[in-house]
Parts: sequence; C-alpha cells; structure tokens
Amino acid sequence: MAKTEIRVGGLGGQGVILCGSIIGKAAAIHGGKHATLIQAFGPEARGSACSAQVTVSDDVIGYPYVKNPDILVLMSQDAFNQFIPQLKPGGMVLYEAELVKPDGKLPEGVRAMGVPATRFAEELGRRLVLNIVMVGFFAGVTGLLPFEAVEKAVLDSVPRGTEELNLKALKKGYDFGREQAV
Amino acid sequence: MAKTEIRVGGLGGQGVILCGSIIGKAAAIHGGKHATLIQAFGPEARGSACSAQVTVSDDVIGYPYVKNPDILVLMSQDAFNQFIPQLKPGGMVLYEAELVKPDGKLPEGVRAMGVPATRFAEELGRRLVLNIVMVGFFAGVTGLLPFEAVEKAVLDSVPRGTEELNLKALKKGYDFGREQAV
Amino acid sequence: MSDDQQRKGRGTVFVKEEVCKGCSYCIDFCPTHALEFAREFNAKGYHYPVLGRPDDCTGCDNCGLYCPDFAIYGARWKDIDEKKKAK
Amino acid sequence: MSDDQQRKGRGTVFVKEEVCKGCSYCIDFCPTHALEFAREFNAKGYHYPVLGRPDDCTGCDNCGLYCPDFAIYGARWKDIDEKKKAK
Amino acid sequence: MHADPKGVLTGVHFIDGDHAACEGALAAGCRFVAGYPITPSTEIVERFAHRIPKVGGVFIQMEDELAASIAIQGAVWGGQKVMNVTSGPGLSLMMEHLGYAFITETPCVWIDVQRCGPSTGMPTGPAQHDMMQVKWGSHGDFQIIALCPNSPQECFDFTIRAFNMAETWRVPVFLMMDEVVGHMTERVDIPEASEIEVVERKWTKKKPGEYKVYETTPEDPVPEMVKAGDGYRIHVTGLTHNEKGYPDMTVPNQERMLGRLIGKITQNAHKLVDVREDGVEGADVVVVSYGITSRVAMAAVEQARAKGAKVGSARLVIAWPFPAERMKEIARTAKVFVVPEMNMGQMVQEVERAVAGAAKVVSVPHAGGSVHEVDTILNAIMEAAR
Amino acid sequence: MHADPKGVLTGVHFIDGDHAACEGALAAGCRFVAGYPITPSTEIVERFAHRIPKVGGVFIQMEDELAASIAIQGAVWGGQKVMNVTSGPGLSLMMEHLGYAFITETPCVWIDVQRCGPSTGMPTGPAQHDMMQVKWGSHGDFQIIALCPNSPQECFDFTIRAFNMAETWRVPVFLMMDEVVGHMTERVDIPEASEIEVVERKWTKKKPGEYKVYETTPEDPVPEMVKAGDGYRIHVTGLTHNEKGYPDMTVPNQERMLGRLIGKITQNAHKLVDVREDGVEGADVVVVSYGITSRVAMAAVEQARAKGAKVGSARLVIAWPFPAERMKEIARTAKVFVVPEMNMGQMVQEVERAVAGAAKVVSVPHAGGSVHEVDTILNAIMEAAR
Amino acid sequence: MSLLMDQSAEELECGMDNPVLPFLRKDRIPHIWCPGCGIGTTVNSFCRALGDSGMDLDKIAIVSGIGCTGRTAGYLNLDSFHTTHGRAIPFATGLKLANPDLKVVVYSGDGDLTAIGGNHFMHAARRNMDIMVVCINNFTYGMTGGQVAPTTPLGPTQTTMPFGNFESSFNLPFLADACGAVYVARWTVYHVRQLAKAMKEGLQKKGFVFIEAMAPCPTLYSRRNRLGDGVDQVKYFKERSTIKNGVDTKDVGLTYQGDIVVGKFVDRDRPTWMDSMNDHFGKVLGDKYETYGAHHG
Amino acid sequence: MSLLMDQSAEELECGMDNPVLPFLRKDRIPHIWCPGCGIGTTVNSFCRALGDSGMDLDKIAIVSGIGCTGRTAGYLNLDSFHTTHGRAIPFATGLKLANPDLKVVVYSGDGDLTAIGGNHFMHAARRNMDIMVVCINNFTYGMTGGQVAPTTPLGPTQTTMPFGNFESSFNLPFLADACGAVYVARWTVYHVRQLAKAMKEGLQKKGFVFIEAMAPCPTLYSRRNRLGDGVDQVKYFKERSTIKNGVDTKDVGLTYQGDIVVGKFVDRDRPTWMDSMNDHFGKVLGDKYETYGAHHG
Ligand SMILES: Cc1ncc(C[n+]2csc(CCOP(=O)(O)OP(=O)(O)O)c2C)c(N)n1
Ligand SMILES: Cc1ncc(C[n+]2csc(CCOP(=O)(O)OP(=O)(O)O)c2C)c(N)n1
Ligand code: SF4
Ligand code: SF4
Ligand code: SF4
Ligand code: SF4
Repeated sequence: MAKTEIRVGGLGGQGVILCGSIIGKAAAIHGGKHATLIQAFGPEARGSACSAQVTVSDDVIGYPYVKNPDILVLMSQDAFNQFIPQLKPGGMVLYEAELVKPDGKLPEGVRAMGVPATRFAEELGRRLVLNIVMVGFFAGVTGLLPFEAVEKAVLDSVPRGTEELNLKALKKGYDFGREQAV
Repeated sequence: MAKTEIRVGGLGGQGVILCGSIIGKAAAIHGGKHATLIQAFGPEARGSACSAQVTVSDDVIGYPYVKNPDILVLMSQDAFNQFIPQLKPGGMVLYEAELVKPDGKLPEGVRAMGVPATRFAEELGRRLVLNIVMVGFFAGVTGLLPFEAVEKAVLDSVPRGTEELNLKALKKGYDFGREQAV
Repeated sequence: MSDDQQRKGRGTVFVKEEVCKGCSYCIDFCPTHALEFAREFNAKGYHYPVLGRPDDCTGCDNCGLYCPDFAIYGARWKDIDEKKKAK
Repeated sequence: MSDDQQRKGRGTVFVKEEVCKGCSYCIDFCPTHALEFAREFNAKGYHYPVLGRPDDCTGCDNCGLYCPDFAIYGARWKDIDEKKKAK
Repeated sequence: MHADPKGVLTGVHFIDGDHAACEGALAAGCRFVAGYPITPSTEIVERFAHRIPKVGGVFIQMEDELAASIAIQGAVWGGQKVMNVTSGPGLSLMMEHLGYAFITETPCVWIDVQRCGPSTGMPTGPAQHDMMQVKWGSHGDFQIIALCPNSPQECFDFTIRAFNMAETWRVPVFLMMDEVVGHMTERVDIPEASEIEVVERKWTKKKPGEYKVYETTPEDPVPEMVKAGDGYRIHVTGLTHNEKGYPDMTVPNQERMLGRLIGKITQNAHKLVDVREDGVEGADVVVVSYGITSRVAMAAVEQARAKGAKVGSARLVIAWPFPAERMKEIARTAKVFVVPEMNMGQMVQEVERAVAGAAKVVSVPHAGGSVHEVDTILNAIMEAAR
Repeated sequence: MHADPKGVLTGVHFIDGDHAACEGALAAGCRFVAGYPITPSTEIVERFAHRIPKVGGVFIQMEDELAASIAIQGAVWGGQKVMNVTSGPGLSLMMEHLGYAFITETPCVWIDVQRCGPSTGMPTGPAQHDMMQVKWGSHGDFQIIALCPNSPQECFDFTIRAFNMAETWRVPVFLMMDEVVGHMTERVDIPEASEIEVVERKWTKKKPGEYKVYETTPEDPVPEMVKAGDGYRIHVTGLTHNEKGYPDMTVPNQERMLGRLIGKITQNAHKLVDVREDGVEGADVVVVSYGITSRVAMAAVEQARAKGAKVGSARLVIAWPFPAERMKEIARTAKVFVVPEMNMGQMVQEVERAVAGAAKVVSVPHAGGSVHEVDTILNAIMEAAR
Repeated sequence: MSLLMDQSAEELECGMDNPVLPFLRKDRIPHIWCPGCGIGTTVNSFCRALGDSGMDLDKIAIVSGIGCTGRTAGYLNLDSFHTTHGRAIPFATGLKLANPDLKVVVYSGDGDLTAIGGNHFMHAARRNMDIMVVCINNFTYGMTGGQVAPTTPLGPTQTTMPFGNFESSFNLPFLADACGAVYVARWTVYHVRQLAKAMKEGLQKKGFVFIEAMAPCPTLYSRRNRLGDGVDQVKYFKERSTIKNGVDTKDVGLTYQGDIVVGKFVDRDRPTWMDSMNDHFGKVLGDKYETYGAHHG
Repeated sequence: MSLLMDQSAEELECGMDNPVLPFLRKDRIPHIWCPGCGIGTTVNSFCRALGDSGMDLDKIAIVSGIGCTGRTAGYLNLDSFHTTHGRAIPFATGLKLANPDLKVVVYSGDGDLTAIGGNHFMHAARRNMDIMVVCINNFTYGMTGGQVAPTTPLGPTQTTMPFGNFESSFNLPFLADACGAVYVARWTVYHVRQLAKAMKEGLQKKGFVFIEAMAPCPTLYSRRNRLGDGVDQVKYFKERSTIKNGVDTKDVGLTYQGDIVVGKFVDRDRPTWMDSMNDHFGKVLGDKYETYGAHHG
C-alpha cells in the first residue's frame, strides 16, 4: 500500500490550499490514485497561517489526516517552524527559497530543496502564480505524479484566461525541480 | 375529607373565571379552606366558551380537576348543555334564569335554581356585575362559605372605585339565594 | 321575500341571524338608517339587525360591506328579480 | 531618536515594523509624501514604511490617524522633547 | 442574604402559577425583564410590568424573543438579576441565546410555561413537551438546571430557588411550568422578606488588576463576577475563550473550557438533584412524574394503593440534572417504573437509560392538550403490578 | 424516476464535501434554496448560487436563518424541492421552523455542517455537537431522519438519499456533516442522470373536490401532496389540524394527528435504520461511530485488530431513527461498546439506552475543534478488550 | 351537516346568496373574531377586491402569520397558509419564487408584521419582492390579550403598559416607503370601498405592495381604554380621517385618537426581485440563461 | 512575555507611545484584520474619539455582534461584549437599562446590524434607546468570505451573487432616520478626523445615534471586483465624496463606485426610552415612583 503524505504550509493569500488541491487532483483524477485533501484554517478565519494536508495513496484512504508527512511544501517561515518537527525521518522539504530560511534547523537525513518561487512568479508577471511554481517544483523533484496529470489538474483549476501563464509557471517550477532532483 | 367540586360555565366576557376565582378566594383566604381553581379556555383564545373548575376542600387538594361537579354555576345555554351530563347524582345547578332554559333536561334528583342575574345587574346599573350576582346567589343558596368571606373576596378582586356597586350586586344575589334556599 | 310580500323600499336585506354578533356596524353605517336591533337574542345572546324601516332600504349593500361576520347583505329588488328569473 | 540624531523636518514617525501589514495607507495619505516602503520584509512578509524624506515630515500624525494596525504614529519634535523632559 | 423587602408581597394570596412565579422573581431580586408575549406565559410579564415601577426596576417588551433572550443577558452584565419568560414557539427562538448564556456563564432564570406543540399546536392546551428541548435545544454541548413546580405555591418557591441556583452555578436555570400550573389558582403564602433566603451574585472582591473574568480554582469551578462600569474592563465572548475572557481557539483550551462548564453540573449533580419520594421503599411499582402530572399521578397512586398494589411515587422536583443515581438505586428494589408525561415519552428515556435493564420501564405518554385521565395512569400501574 | 439531466454534473470531480452536497441536491432535483451564510456550510450555497441560473431555479440569500428556514417551506408548497443549509448557530435559529415543517409535513432537506460549539465556539473547528439538537431542539414532540456522511462522495450520495427520504416520508431529513467532511476534498464520481434514482413528490391524482390535504389510509401514513395554484384551495397550518388541514384543537384530534406524525418514523424505524458493520460478529468490542469519526475509528479498529483484539465496527449511516434494535442484538454477543464522538457524549446515550445494561458502554468524548487522535480511540478499545 | 352560512329558504327562493361567500370557506364560519372586531370587515373588503379584480382565484394564495388577524388565511377559500408568528413574508417569498404564476398576498396583524416580523418586512420591501402585504393595524396584540405593539400610540393602556404607553410607535407607511415599497396606502375599516379598491389595485400591481388597514379591537383596545365598542372606534375613524392621496409618508404618523391621514401615498414602479434576476442573468449569461418562471402563465 | 505593541527602546527613550494605546488591549494586537482592511482605521478614529470626549472610560461599554467588525469589542480596552450574530443592539439595550450609568456603544458590521440584526436596529431607533451604533459598512459579509449584503450596491460580484449583484440595497441613513434616530452621520475611512469627531459627538449625545463608516474590504470586495487594494478604495472614497451636512437622508443612497454623500445628516432631540419611562411613571404614579437610574451617576 504505497501512501505518500504531504503537508503544504504558508500564509493566507499564497494559494496554499490550491497548491494542495492541484496535487490531490492530479493524483485522484488524472493520476489513477486515491487522494484526500484536508484544509486547515488557523483559529481565525482571516489573516493567519494556513495549510493543506494531502494524502496520495494506491488504496482507498481511511484516516485522512497527515500526522507525519513524507513531504513538506513550505512557503513561510512560520510554516517551516511549525511543520519541520512533524516530518518523517528521511523525509523531504521543498521550500520557497526567499521566504524560508532553514538555517540549520533541518533534522538529519532530510532532503531539503528551495525554489525562488515568488521571484519566478514575479518574473512571469504575476506574483500570484507562486503556488503553481511550487506545484511544478514539487512534481519535478518528487516525480510522484506524471507531469501530464499535473498539467491537466492545473488547467482544471485555474480561472479561464490564465491558463497560459499558469502553465508557464508550472513548467518553470518543474524544470527547476528536475534540475535539483538530479 | 369534605370536598366540594364546582364548575362555573358561560361565555367569554361574562366574568366566568372571576366568578370562580372569588369563590375560591373566599374559601382559601377568608374561609379557612383549601381551594383550587382551574381555568378552561376553549380551543380558541377568543370568542368561545369559557369555564372554571373550583375545588373547595378541608384538606390539601391533590388532583385539581373537576370531573363530576357537586355544583354547577351556569351562565349560558351552551355551558348548560355541555356540563349537565357531568353533574354528580343529586348535585345542584345554579343558572342565569334568562339565558339558560333547563327545559326538562335536568337529571332526576337534581336541585336547580335560577337567578335573573343579568337583569339584576342591569337594574344596578352595570350589566358587567352579573357574575358578582351569581357569586352572591351561590353563597346564599349553598351556604358553603360564610358571607363575610365572600364579601372580602369580592372586595379583594374588583377594581378600585367599583366596590360599592359590586357589594350591592353580591347582596342582591345572596338575598335572592337565601330566599330560594329556604 | 316572496313576490307577494310588500315591497316598500328599493331594496332589502338578508340576515343570517345566528351568525350575527350584534356589533351594530350595519345599523350605524346604513346610510338611510333603515336597520335596527331586534329585541330578541340569538343563541349566542346577541341582538341581530332587522329592517325596521323597510321603506328606507335602497338595497345599497352598505351593511354587507361593513359586516365583519358576513351575516347581512343588501340587494336591490331589481337585482333580486333578475336572479330569480335566472334560476 | 537620540538628541544627537539629525533632526531634519519638524517631526518624525515611530513605526512598529512587526505589526505593520504593508497596506500603504500611511504612505499614500501622508500630506507631504515623506514616507516610503522599506525594501525589507518583516517576519510576515510585508514591507513596512520608513521615513524616506525626513525633511518633509511635519509630525502631523496623519499616518497615525490612518493606520489600521496601530503600527505607526507621528509626533512633532516639540512634543517629543517635552515628553522627554517630563520623564 | 435575605430578600429585599421592596419586592416581597408578604401575605396570603389566591393567585395562579404565572402570577406566583412573577412574585417569586421579585422576591428573589429580579429587577429586569425583557419580554415578548406568548400564551400561556404572558401573565408573568404582565404582572411584572405592573409591579416593577413601584419596586424599582425595568420591564421592556422587546420586538421578538431573540431580542428578549439576549437583552436580559446584557442586563445581567449591567448588574441586574433577570428572567426570561416564554412558551414553546418562543423558546425555540431563544435557542441560540441559551448557548450564549451557558458559554458566557451569565446567570439567568428561564421560565417556560409549556403549551401543547409541536409548532403552534394548541396554544391554550398544556403539555410537557419541552423537557428535552431545554436539555438539548441549543447547538453544541451545554448543561442547564430545570425545576418542575406543580402548584402556584411552588411556582413562587421554585422561582426563588431557580434564581439562587442561577447565581450559585452560573448556568441558565429553567422553571418548567405548564399551562395547567400556570393558570391554576391556589393559595400562595408569601413570607416576610427576612424569611426568604436569597443568594447574592458572586461579586469578586479582587481589584481590577488582579481579577480575571473566568478564573476559577480547582475547588470552585464557578468564577466570580463583576459588572460593566466597575472599572474591570472585562471582555466577554461566545467564542471559545480563556480565563481572561479572550478568544483562545485551540483544542486544549476548548477542552479545558468546556470541561469546566459541563463539569459544573455533571460533577455536582449529586448536590443538585431533588426527588420527592412517597412510599418508594418496598414498592413493586414506582411512578416517576413531574410538574402537574405528579398531582394526577398521585391520585392514581392512591387509588392503586387502595386496590392493594405496592406503589411508590418519585417526583422529579429537579428534572435536570436527571437523578440517574437515585433511579439506579430504586431499581434495585422496584420491579417496574411507570412514567406518565404530557408528551410522547421524553424523561422516560432518561429513566430507561439510568435503570439500564434492572427494572422494567413503562411509558405512559400523552399527546398533550389536557392532563392524563387518572384511570390511564392507574391502569398502567395495575398492569405493571400484576 | 430518474434524475433530470439538467442538474447532474456527470463526471469525476475532486471536490470537497460542501460542493459535493450541493451537486447531490441539484441531482436530486432541488431547485430552490434560501440561504444565509455561515461557516463552514457557506460553500454549499455559494456553489448553488453559481450553478442554479444555468440549471433553472432560484437561489436567494435571505436576511437571516429564520427567513431562510421558512422561505424554503413556502417554496415547497409552491412546488419545488428545497434545502436548508446551515451550521450550529444558524440551526439554533431555525428550531421553530423545524417544528413547522414537521407538523405541516413539508418535505425538505436540512444540511447541518457541524462546527465546534457551544455558542460561537470555534467557527472553523469541527464537531458533532448537534446530534441531539436535531432530534430535540424544537418545542413539542417531533421526529426527523438524520444521515451521517463521512466523505465527499457520501455527501453527494446521501444528499440524494436525503431528498428521496424527505419526499417519501414528508419529514425534515438532516444531512449531518461536520467541518472536516465539509472541507475535505476527495474524488467524487457523479454518474449519469439515468443512473440516479430520484423519488418524485407524492402528487395526488385526486380531483380538487375529492382531495383532503392530510388524508391518509391505515396502510400508508403519508398523505398525498399538491401545490398552491393547482386549484385545490388547500389550507395549511401549524395549529393542531384535521385531515382537511383545518384547525381542530381537541385532545382526541391532537392524539390522532400527533400519533400519525410520530408514528410515520417510529413505526417504520426498521425500514429506515442503516448500520454499516465490519467484523461485528464474534467481536468482544464494538466501536459505534458516525460521520468523520467513523474513519478515525476505523483506523483505531485496524490497529487494535493488529494487536489481536476482537473488535468490530458499527457505523451509524443513519443516526436518527436510532438503530436501537440492532444495538440490542449486538449486545447479545459483544461485551463492550466503545462510542467515540466529537462531543461530550450524545449518541452514546442512545446506545446505553438501547443496550439496557446488556453490555458495557464506554463513551470516548471529544470537546471538538479537531478529530480524535487515533490513539485515544485505540486506547479505549484496548482497555475495553482487556 | 348544514352550515350556518348555507342559503336560507328565503335566499334559495330568490337565488340570492351573500356575494362574499365564494371567497370564504363557508364551513369555517362563524369565525373566532370578537363582536365588533374590525378584522372581519377588512376580510369582507378583501373578498370584494378578489371579485372585482377578475383574477383567477386558483392563482391567488394567501399567507398569514400568527394572531387574530393571522387566522384570516383559514377563512379564505384560496390556497392558504397559516405560518409562524412573524414569518408570513419570508414564507410568501418562497412560495412566490417557487411558483411565479401565483399572486401571493400576506395578510397579518401589526405585531406579527412589524414587531417580530419587522426584519422580513424591511428586506422584502427592499428587494421589491412581488407580494401584497395587508397589515391590519389594531394598535395591539389581540391574540395574546392586549399587549403593547410597535403601533400603539403614546397614551393608551395595554397589559404590558399598564399605566399607559410611553413608547414611540412606527409610522408604517413611512417605513414601507423608506424600505422601497412600490405601493403604499392606508385606509380604515370605515373606508370599506376605498379599502377594497386599494386591495384590488394591490392585487394587480407588481412588486411590494403595502396596505395598512386600521381596525378596532374592541375587546382589548377600545373597551380597555374606555373608547366604547368597535362601532365607536369606526365612528372615530370616520370623523377624524382626511384623505390625502400622494402625501409625503413622513407626514402620516398616528397619535392616540388624533387625526388620521388616509389615502394612497405611493404608487411607483421599479423592477421586482425576480424580474431583476431574470434581466440580469439574461444580460450576463446570454443565451445560456433560460428565463426563470417563463414556462409559467 | 513582551508584546509587539510594547514600547520600543526608541520610544522608551523619548517617553513616547502610540496615543491610541490606552484605548486598546495591547495584548490582543496584532488584530486579525487583513492588510488594508478599513475596520482598523475606524477603530483608530474611535480611540481618538474616546480620548477627545474626555469621558470616564470605566463608564463606556462596547458591544459587538459577529463578523470581522464584530471582533472590535475584543480589541478595545473597555468593558466589551462580543455577542451573537445580529444581536448586539438588544444586548446593549439590556446593558444600558440595567446600568444607566454606562454609555453603551454598539460597533458592528453592516450585515450584522442590518441583515440579521435589522429588526433590532429598527426598534431600538423607534424607542430612541440611548445607545450609539457604529456600523462599519464594507458592502459585504467579510467574516464568512464575501457574500452579498443588504448594503451591496447593484453590480459587484459576491460569492452568493456570482454573476454580479442584482438586488437593491438599503440607504442606511435614510432607514435610521425613518425609524427615529436622533443623530445620523456617514463618513468614510478617508475622513478620519470627521469620523472621530462624529464619534465623539455620538458619545456625548443622548438617544439613538447612528454612524455609518464606509470601509474597504480589500480581500473580498475590492480585489474580487478588480478595484485594487484597500488603499485604492480609500482613494475612491476621497475622490468621490462630497460633504453635505443636513441633507435629506432620502438623497444619500449609494451606488457602485459612484458618488458618495457624507456628513452629519440628522441631529435632533427627543426623549430616550428611559427618560420617557421615568417622566411617564413620575406623572402617573406620582410620589410612589422612584426615578429609575437616579441613584446612578
Ligand atoms: C414565536 C411566537 N412568539 C409569540 C407568539 C404569541 N403571539 C401570538 S399572536 C401574537 C401577537 C398578535 O398581535 P398582532 O400581530 O398585532 O395581531 P392581532 O392578534 O392583533 O390581529 C403573539 C405575540 C407566538 N405565537 N409565537
Ligand atoms: C446565527 C448566525 N448566522 C450566521 C453566522 C455567520 N456569520 C458570521 S459573521 C457574518 C456576516 C458578517 O458580515 P458583516 O456584519 O457585514 O461584518 P464584516 O465581517 O463584513 O465586518 C455571518 C453571516 C453566525 N455567526 N451566526
Ligand atoms: S354588522 Fe353583521 S355582525 Fe354586526 S350587527 Fe350587523 S349583521 Fe350583526
Ligand atoms: S498604515 Fe500602518 S499597516 Fe499600513 S503600511 Fe502604514 S504602518 Fe503599515
Ligand atoms: S381580540 Fe381584538 S383583534 Fe382579536 S378578535 Fe377580538 S376584537 Fe378582534
Ligand atoms: S475579510 Fe474584509 S472585512 Fe474582514 S478583515 Fe479582511 S478586509 Fe477586513
């Protein structure tokens, strides 16, 4: 029973949930797997931390929570500080390289890779697509899901008229990820 | 355990409940007895029949309902028709003589006495005091309660400024009752 | 009112005595003051209206318009006759 | 601001950088356009205001009146000095 | 503390349960009512409106029950003792504010003069239809106390008791009347003020700096109170909150807060329950009843005894918290519980749960609109006694 | 009857429970929603507002929950299938209209996405706090049906089922979601319209003169329906009424009416209950759970089995009517029932009552705000299995 | 069983019957209202309006809340709904939107509509929901025994204002106007013909129509305040009323037994909620949008 | 634990501190509001008003309902009550009547006060209850994620009006006026000084005071409708506002990004509910009546 547990964390407004949702959708609809996404709000509906828990599995998923993620996707320092202790030994951390400073706080045996997602997004013309860059980066580094599945999931999920921009962002992250993954 | 059960019946606006209430108050407060008064509305709050159940007893009253009254005090034909079947064998019926026509519908062995309460009340200047005439009549005929107790109960119960009129009505009914009772 | 009955005014009223609650609307707002209370009570103890001055009744149905209990209405002989014929 | 510091305008501002959410109210509604965004982020990732043109600050506290986060206020040197003395 | 003589109408009265409950409230120190009329409870607020100007206090008729049930809570935090008076349909509209009173620990008394439902039902008919509603009707977990008077005298006495319990425990306390008790007139003795024990609000003696609005000790789960205007600058919220009254929406804090709030009642249930028993020892059949039904039931019990049955009566003076422990004990000797209620079977479910199979439990339901016939209960008893 | 393809979004979706429930409603033929936003249910009405213009129907955001919960009932009598969507605080405001829907037999579906209470509590936190409220929260006696989905797919499927039950029984049917199920995203398969079974309203075939709005037969306690505008000139009231729908406020009629209304559910409970069992035969310990907790519980059950315990799981797909008979049966073999719930112990009381002492019943409460830790349930199971 | 309202021998002979009977549920009469209660007279006017409007009675529905007036729904021979206290308007909203074929009339008391139901009143007027609201204003809560209402003027005694009312009351036409009603009129039980005409106009008007009908409650308002019986109150209406059509609603506030301004105050047009919806979706969604309610009459 | 709002070294040195801090619960800041949310600015103005009024802060209580604005109660260093959705006004009514010493301020959102809370708003204004109501109008339901409100003008998209709003909105000052408020003003977040002044006047005024403060909700209103950020919305307020004190409230309705009339529209006097009660009972009951609240400050 292959099962991968992912935690995506960041701040409200960064598109954290959508990032998790695209991963889940890619797996569940286009990747032939089962996936469950749990959104976690902070105690306040507004202005606070925000995270998504994604379980991707070959089998039906019962318990849907991610207690000890295999993979962390982190877009803020707060999220980094909060979730690093939960990471599975030997797990993987993907982070926004300009907003998160691992600063030696990484447990041993953990693979950590950064991507300047916000800068890439700004370069593409819209800061907002930073989460799609992260998705691409995730896909590129982990190889958990076929690129096509992720591509379709992105197309399904973004507002009409923004497809091209988003695919560019995806590709950018993906390519950057592939390089790192080597 | 001496216990007397009374049902007062009539139409909304005739002062049926107050009539029952004065009897109960006379017994409970000024007559040294226990008394319980239950008001019964028709299914509609407005414009329909209305009755009171009064239990007067030497002992504490448990079950407060009057199923088979010893005494009926009736101010409308509808009330007469409805309550006569419930009367205890050998019971007593006091009725408004111009609004109720017993017309031979009385069970055998029943004592029935009428009083033209409305006419008396009109003579005294206010139709409204017909219920006080009925109270006086009740007191006069039954002798269940000392006149003074009833008098006090009336004074406790009527609006200020109307005491004299009401006492006259009471006396009128009482005297008429004493005559009949002989 | 049968044909043979004396027809005094231009119209008349129909009263459902047992439904009347004796509110006096019809009586007080009859433009020609043709109605008055019966001396009798109905079963509920109310006086109901009677056409005391039939000469004055125009059958205008003002009583009918006012009656809160739908216990009375007026009609013109003209219309009554038509109805009768239509039957 | 220590006494020794250069006093350019008639007043200055105090900023709680970590409380600021970078909304730009203070900057846009500063009557003399004395404020500008810092290049740095605070911990939450917001740019906060700095007194870019201290010469122009009058200490009018307009920034303070507008700030939705209570993260900035202005004061005149005059008043600051009084406070200092009062201490 | 004794009652303030101003509100106490000492003397002997022949009044109905509604009026008596109002006098109880006045005697207990209630000085603010926000009401909305509804049969058969209206007389309570009508009397209050009439009495209060001379006693010193305020009655206001609000635009609806939503307003009434929260205005009283504002008044509590303004320093007054208050009550909330209604009947079924109105009570249904107050459910959100029941939860608010519970979570904010706002001491208040709720009188429900039960009429026959569901929905508009039979507005002038009696029922005991809302027993479960007061226990469960607001969203979220909560606890209340509920007393069931069966006479005007008890309406007076129990209203005072309800106010005292509300101040002691800081939970909403219900007086579960019904149309019969509300409109039944009997002698009511109102003693001298000096003979009426009244529980004062648990005012803090702490200074503003030291005081936290929901601070408690392990020994005493009920926090001390202040009122607005006294300089404490309190914060009160319906959100999950901490000792300071500030929102603190974390699972551990929710556990702590709710645990204490619920525990106030569940852990003190033994102090709160009140069952009036008559001949329960040695009885084969025990009739469990409350409110007006207890008087009807007693008539049946007496008739059954006259017929030789060994019958006891256990009357729930306090229905909530339910006296589960006592029921369990009784079940050790009794064989059958007979539970007549003016509803389709509500408190009987609690009896069943408490008894847990140790005795048979027979429900004697009634759809409402009148009390039971004595015979109906009698037959159930005789059947059970066989 | 099959679903109208217009409302059916056939295909594979990755959506959360809120969105799935909305699609279920559309597939079931719901064409009118009057809503009022409240976390965590709002997405359901937001999606409905977005979808309905192209499906043919109306969404209206009302001024409050009181309005929303009665507007839908007006719409039912105007001929539409409707739903009512809310969460705890809103639900508390709808309690009067729950009773109205019950007494008037207005078929409608109520979705409660449960959040953490009491009162405002933790608006974004999950709970199963309202299980008793939907059963008892309106004044007077009444009955409802309640389903508990544990996944977005079930939110879709059970919403359709809820609509079908509402039309079949003419009682309010609740979909008891919770914040987790509402906001959890998974794959949801929506079949072709032709594969979706939809129960049509029980329209009468009688002519205006022959039809009585609440006439039933001994065989079928559910009356036939018409809509306003069809010439039947019906009267509908929340008062105690007779077959014609006219007020008839007498005790015998109250008995007749309420008896039938309550009986629709209590006498047909065996047709309605739905318990999903896993390894209950031969189990020493049976975990009874519902909603999202059933998924957490299952994880604990599996771990307990791995440790050698004989554990079964009984999941309440339908919580109301409660499967008391089945619980009694299970109690013949099982020794302990373990009942984890995201509340301080609600449905566990029903288990206790049903089991009546025949087995031990262990409550595993949770104050709300998150699901149970698997270990908490596991420990309770292992403790019970000892 | 023969009904009290069945034709008498006399009527049978002439083929006459009370012209309002086709609009009433004969088997429900006599009604519960007190002698001299004005509600019945307004219902009488409403029956005339139904007749005069020439509309298909199968397509008119009536919705009431709870109260003496609220019982009206039960007496009219229409599809009729007796809902909960204060909620007639939102029920009517659902009914109308679900079946746009219907003309929906709300008929209820002043307490029902403007105390507990005030919010719905406001919002339905704002939305210009296509319903006609008839408010019987008897200045009191009749059904519950005469408590103060938001319409009780300063002065009179009510059970919850036992020493006389000291709380300001609403000017209902002004309120309806400020919230956006398209038709606002006030008449009294004295003005039976005008009231019937207003009701007829209201039935034929699209949008939120508000008609206030002042009526005596002899039992709990008039007699309690020594104003005599119902008929005396109607005479007061007659004597102190002035018809001022089109007057600013700001100026039609009522005082205790003071002057009364009656008339049709507002009659304007603006799109109803449903028409706005249809127009808007038509514009935004274009052909994809099928006008809602179009398949209806 | 040191708080973010504690004095910095720099401030300590000069003895300076943010002038609004005495009015805030420092330990609760930073607040939950989004970047550029206008609510904070109105609270800022309210703090100034508290200071300028010179009133005893121990005698001012604040009551909020539920919503983003509703959280205000939790931030102010006053006796503060965060009640239920829509019910701040009746809670405040009870609080005020129980303790007449208090000045009671209701501070809440447009949805809270005029959608679910509309009935209480209307009736408290009618009664002239002595409370000051500050309504932060951001044209949307913030807390729940941007649904249409009764204040949303025609046009903009909201989650429950996904194709643009087609439902008419209230003109709140007109409504308050029609119901009887004695002080009615509207300002925007741009008008920080005027807003503070109005709030100060409101604090000092007796009776039902209504102040509408227009504020941006960048997260759910401005950005969703491509109107930019909070600051852009404030600039719009600046550009399109005209001050018209005393103008007829009928004429101050708002449209989508259209002209805005601001100012103090109504300032009149009439007796409050409690004063009416005291006067009335004094007259009717004479010496037997002890003026309620007289023993209070
Ligand atoms: C929720 C609820 N609250 C209160 C009541 C009690 N109640 C019934 S009618 C009524 C007032 C009726 O007054 P109004 O609307 O003026 O009508 P009227 O009886 O005068 O015609 C009240 C308060 C109720 N039925 N439901
Ligand atoms: C009874 C109830 N219904 C619904 C809600 C959900 N709710 C919370 S705040 C809110 C609306 C807030 O909007 P507004 O009053 O305009 O304030 P804002 O958030 O925009 O400041 C709603 C609908 C609730 N908490 N309680
Ligand atoms: S108006 Fe009608 S009810 Fe009144 S007296 Fe005339 S007939 Fe009778
Ligand atoms: S106004 Fe305040 S929050 Fe906004 S940028 Fe300036 S300091 Fe920061
Ligand atoms: S109480 Fe008043 S309103 Fe009600 S029926 Fe009687 S007279 Fe009419
Ligand atoms: S959602 Fe809107 S109103 Fe709420 S805090 Fe954010 S910007 Fe302010």
